[in-house]
Amino acid sequence: MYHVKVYITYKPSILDPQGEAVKTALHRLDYQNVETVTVGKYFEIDIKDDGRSIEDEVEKMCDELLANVNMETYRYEIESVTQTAED
Amino acid sequence: MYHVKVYITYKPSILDPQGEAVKTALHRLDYQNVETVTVGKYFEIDIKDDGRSIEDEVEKMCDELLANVNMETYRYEIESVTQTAED
Amino acid sequence: MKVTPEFIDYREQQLPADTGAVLVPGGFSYGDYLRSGAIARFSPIMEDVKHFADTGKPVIGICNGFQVLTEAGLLPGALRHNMSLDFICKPQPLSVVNNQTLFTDQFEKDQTVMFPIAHGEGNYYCDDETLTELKQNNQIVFIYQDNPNGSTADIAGIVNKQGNVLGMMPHPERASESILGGADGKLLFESLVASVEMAVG
Amino acid sequence: MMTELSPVDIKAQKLYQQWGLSDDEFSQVEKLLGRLPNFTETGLFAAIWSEHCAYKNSKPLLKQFPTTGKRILQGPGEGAGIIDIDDGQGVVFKAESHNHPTAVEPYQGAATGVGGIVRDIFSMGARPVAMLDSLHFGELDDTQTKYLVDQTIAGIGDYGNCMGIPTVGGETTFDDIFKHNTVMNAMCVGLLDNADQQKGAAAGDDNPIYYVGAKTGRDGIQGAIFASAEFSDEQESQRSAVQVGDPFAEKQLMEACLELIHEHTDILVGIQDMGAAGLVSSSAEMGAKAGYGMELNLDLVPQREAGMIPYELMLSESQERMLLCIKKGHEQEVEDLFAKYESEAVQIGHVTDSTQYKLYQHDQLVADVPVHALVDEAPVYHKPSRRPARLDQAAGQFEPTINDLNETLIQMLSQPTIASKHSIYERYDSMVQTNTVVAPGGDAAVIRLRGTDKALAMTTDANPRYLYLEPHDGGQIAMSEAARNIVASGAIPLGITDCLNFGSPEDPEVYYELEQATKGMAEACEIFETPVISGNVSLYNEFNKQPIYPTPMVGMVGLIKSSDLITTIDFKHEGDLIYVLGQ
Ligand SMILES: Nc1ncnc2c1ncn2[C@@H]1O[C@H](COP(=O)(O)OP(=O)(O)O)[C@@H](O)[C@H]1O
Repeated sequence: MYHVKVYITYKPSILDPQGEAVKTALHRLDYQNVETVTVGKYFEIDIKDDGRSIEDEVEKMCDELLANVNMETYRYEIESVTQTAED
Repeated sequence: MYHVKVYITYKPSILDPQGEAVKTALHRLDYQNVETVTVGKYFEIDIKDDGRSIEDEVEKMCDELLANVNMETYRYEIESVTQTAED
Repeated sequence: MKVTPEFIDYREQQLPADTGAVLVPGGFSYGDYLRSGAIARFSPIMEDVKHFADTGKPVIGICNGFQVLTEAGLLPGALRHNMSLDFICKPQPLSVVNNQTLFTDQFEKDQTVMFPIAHGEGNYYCDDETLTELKQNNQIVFIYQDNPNGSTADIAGIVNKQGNVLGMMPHPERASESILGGADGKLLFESLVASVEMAVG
Repeated sequence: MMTELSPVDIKAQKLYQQWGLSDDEFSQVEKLLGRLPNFTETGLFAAIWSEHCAYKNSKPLLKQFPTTGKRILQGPGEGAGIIDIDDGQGVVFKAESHNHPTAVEPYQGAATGVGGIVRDIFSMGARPVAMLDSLHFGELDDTQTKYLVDQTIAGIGDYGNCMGIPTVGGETTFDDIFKHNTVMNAMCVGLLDNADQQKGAAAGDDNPIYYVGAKTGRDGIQGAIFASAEFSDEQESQRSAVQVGDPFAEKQLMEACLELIHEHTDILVGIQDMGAAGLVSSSAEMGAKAGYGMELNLDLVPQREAGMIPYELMLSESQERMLLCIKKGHEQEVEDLFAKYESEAVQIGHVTDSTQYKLYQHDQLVADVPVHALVDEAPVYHKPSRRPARLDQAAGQFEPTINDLNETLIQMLSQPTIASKHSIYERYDSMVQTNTVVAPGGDAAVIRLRGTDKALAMTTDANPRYLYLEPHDGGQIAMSEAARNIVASGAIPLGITDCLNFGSPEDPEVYYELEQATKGMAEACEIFETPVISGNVSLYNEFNKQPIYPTPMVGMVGLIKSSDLITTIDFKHEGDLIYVLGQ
């Protein structure tokens, strides 16, 4: 079993209106020392080991569905976890 | 300067329709080995050191703004980075 | 107009043999979860829609349909959250910058039309290279006169390079009857129908 | 995780009080059963006998409302009321409050409020054609209020937009009194072919009971009880799991239910939304209404979480679920139909010839109560009422000083309550379905009825400040404002729905307000010939014992017989004359 974390953010060149909005809100709440905020999506995915290369699979999932590579970039972390009795 | 990463996910008992929709879509794309998907939010925040406790500040930001504690939980990582020349 | 559209379920594998044009309508496919159109582009019918487009036949995507077509790679670019982050629904003045397409040949060049918008993710994005290409090939069809959502170069609607696939965020179908406040949009459907009829002969 | 106390301990420790049952009510349950109720049974009674489900404090007052008329096809008592609009068509509408959930989690609270009222409409066999809202917030100078407003609007918009139902109107006011008690009312209007009219009844021995839609989790457990309690500072932490809406699941559920109703008329016996108090109130009401008993096997209930006890399963307010009773022998047909819409349909029990309501889990009988005791024996209270002293103080007539008319006008127009609400209604899709002839921004909204030359006008109105100053006249004013909006759009008023948002009825002054406001409204209903066909009561809107202003929302619908009668507010030509009508 793999426990995968995927992070998706806008490409650096693209203005991120959500990040800007959060930054403004933080400033208004008196966190003046906040310099930049980027907002992204975060996925936790549990994947059963089926013999295929997990890196390839996660890469493809991100490319095909989770991210829109026209405007977003992604990175991921894969952790192999020992299966518990029920699995 | 601190580089902070905040991860926000639904509390375990809260319905996550996006996660379900993504899981179903992944199954349809033939990633049958995907067991669970949760979708959350991810923030990268750069914060200038102003002498206050950074942990306290981040904790409060999460509580007050970034997470909705009625239904979400958060965790964060704080990394201290040396300031570059421009700062 | 005396055209009766046929509804095709997204789970169908094939369009009917006599299909003259495909319209991917607005709506909230899969609840717009993840990103608008991201999941719908994998609907079984989309394979055949791509083939249909590849043969040069007309495909039009409105609102969510535009989002689906970009996600599916039938049109360049992507649609981000509106700059305000809010959903916006209101009539919007547009300019018809290209009236040489099979969807717009009954409009005047630079004609002002009022089409309502109704979207949360209608902020068109493409990189500079793509934008240059869009301009060079005259692919930009509609632009906002008063950019409501932050779209790159005020883009409201574009066609693909071949000119047979149109995607647009505003809703011409909501401006096609005077009782609903305007009939500018009717010209778009009349252009399309005339083009299809011409092609069929 | 909840632990189930024994019947003896429930009584000894008065657990029932935490769930909103009084000592007297608990004794009454004991008497009705002839024994002590167990944990699950106590929970069932507490939920169904809550104000939210049983109207135990408001019922006597609701009796004042006229509910009949020659066009009325269905008055209060079903998911929604129905009014005949000729040509075999009916208009179906109802309003619902979601104040407490919205105050706690504005986005989801408002969204699920919309989801709930939409289910009420399509459960009658009608297709929803429009949504309206009625919103009352604190003053906009407060950051928390701004957040509440923003999220409430987003929640309402997203849910309706995603379902493809236009949100065509509403009202919004701001006053400090609502700071901790947002009022969020949603109204849905549907269109029905009268032949398709449905009821929420489960009849016919051995007919299967179907659970359709989303899975059950521990969402909003005790929601109905929660809606019948006041807020205070101390209670902040004592809140049940937030219900999250899934509008896409609701869209699938709606399309499946409408296809079942429209194309399989012969097999559907009854249908009801699982709203407040979830599975228990829907199933018990369906049985009681038809005079039948019911047996449910809780192991079959689709569950999102592990280890749920019967109490949780029965009281969960997970969204996007409905209960059906169908004719035996048609199980496969129903399951196939829901599968087509990627929605789930599971048989969880059947109707019985007895009068008992029985629940099983893990082969154990976990509840066994007479269905009528549960549904029809809830106590009804006539609370003491006292006229608030403020009403008799010779309130010094307020005399505005006006130095510069222009300036005063601008000041007035910049009051958030008076100012244009375009920043709100432009966040709603008011045009989807392409029937909106008069969009928000005018008096009433107008929706045309395709295939006919008719149109419907609709509006929501309440003016809490007037009601605070004079509850009786204020109630009439709310009705009159609604009627004026309808008439000014070219329509003849047909009838109303209402949401009665008040403080705690235990407070005699609040009870007086409720009594007077409903009296005023009822009188106005007679005068306008607009019967009440549905409605909802939300009491206990208090924060630290401070009740909100009396806020009865009137949702009125009118019929426009031909589209050339539609009138709009904008001035049409230069030189046209302007008249003021009335006194
Ligand atoms: N919360 C809301 N949702 C949708 N429309 C709204 C809302 N609040 C106000 N409106 C619309 O804005 C217009 C003006 O509303 P309001 O200020 O209440 O007007 P009036 O004083 O004429 O009743 C109406 O068309 C109404 O439907």
